[in-house]
Amino acid sequence: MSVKVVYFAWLRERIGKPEETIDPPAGVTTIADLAAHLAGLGEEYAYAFENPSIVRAAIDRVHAKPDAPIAGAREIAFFPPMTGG
Amino acid sequence: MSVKVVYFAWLRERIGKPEETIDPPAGVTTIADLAAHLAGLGEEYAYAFENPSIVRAAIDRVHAKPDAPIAGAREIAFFPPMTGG
Amino acid sequence: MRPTVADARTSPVIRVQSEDFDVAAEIAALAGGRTDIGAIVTFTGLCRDEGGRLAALELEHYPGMAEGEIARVAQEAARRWPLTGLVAIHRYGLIRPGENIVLVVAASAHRRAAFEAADFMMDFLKSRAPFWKREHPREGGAGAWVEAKDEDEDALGRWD
Amino acid sequence: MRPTVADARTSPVIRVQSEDFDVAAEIAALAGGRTDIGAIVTFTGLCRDEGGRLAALELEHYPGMAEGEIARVAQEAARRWPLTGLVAIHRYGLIRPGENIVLVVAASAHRRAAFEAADFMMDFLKSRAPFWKREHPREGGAGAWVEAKDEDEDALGRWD
Repeated sequence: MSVKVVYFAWLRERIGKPEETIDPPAGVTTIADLAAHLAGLGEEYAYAFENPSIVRAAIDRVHAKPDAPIAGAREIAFFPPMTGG
Repeated sequence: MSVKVVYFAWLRERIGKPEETIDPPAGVTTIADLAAHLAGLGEEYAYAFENPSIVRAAIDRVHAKPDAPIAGAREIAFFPPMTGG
Repeated sequence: MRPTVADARTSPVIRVQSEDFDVAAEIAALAGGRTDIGAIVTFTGLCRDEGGRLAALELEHYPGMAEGEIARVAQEAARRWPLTGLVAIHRYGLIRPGENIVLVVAASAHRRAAFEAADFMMDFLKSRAPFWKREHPREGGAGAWVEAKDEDEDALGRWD
Repeated sequence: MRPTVADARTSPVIRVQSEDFDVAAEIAALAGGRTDIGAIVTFTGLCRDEGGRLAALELEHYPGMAEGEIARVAQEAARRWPLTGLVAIHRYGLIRPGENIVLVVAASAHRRAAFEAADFMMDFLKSRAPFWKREHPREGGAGAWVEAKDEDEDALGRWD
């Protein structure tokens, strides 16, 4: 199962790309699992996810908590706390 | 000591005039005294001041409580609770 | 050259008038050319027809006291919140459904101050500014004076 | 013929755009021709120069999610308060000091609903809508991303 992963703001900058397609290994079933998996993909990912507790996520453009299951997701986003308004 | 007295809204309508000059008798020293004095000036005044607890007052264009002294006032106003805004 | 602009930046702008006002013009006068304003809140109060019952509202006011009382409320708002501008305009005379009655504009570096100052202004204008509304029924005849609501007086307790 | 006017009256108007907006036009679209609106509150958020330090803010957003998330907040506001109209517009891209960033317009028969709905919208937009601000310092160089404030997250507790 492959899924589109998108990054915003400083996560995008640290990882060095706005989006990519990821094929999560078995056992990666939640947002938190996916973040941990991504953090192991290289230095730039480790830097982006160095403080996972402040990274926010969305599944198919709806906010998602770390324990949200990712099965069936088409697009998963990671981004810093929002600063709009 | 004579003082200009002005009326607004239904107090003005009940009394039948927007303003007049009053020469309060001795012993009339507060807003409440003046309201009581006015209430005795005739049927229209009695009607205007029939419920003195809801009548508001101002001395020289500043809100004044019933026990406010009227000595030295140039203009005293009586009016219903305000409904602006 | 543009005195109202200068006034808006230094002290509250207070107007009591029969003419309509222009929200966009008031915002522009307050904020034009400035780079220290982060938040502008406007409140516009309009005349409702109460389900078709009313042809108009007539607003009587106490000239002289109305301006002074609004200015006192505005000065208190400026004392309580760090504002970069404050405007309060209240109309009098005959006002038809859909027309403007009152405008408050509050500007600040931060949004909470702007919201609270505008809210405070409206609560105190309603209960302190010497204006009285009379209804003009669509069916004709002398309409009733609008009665003050206890909830308006109660609302002042929010700011103790 | 004028679809945005019809929309404003029946459901929240949500826009995410790089262009500026016009507060007066949004008020007119919401209220024009109506006689059941008693109160309109607008909130405009503007770019500050932070004491001359900033040349601009750059706003990045998540297209698709931004509109959806603002719409969800607006629907919640419309559920909580008896509104007669609600508009939320959020800009993205490069925004210079003094320029507009965000607009909320809330209309209701009564003033408390309009104030609270606008205030609620801003609290939730700040913490839920996927926008990120980056500073462009006047001195040049790559600016820092603005950090979220705990107080913004804390503010949500006001509405529990």
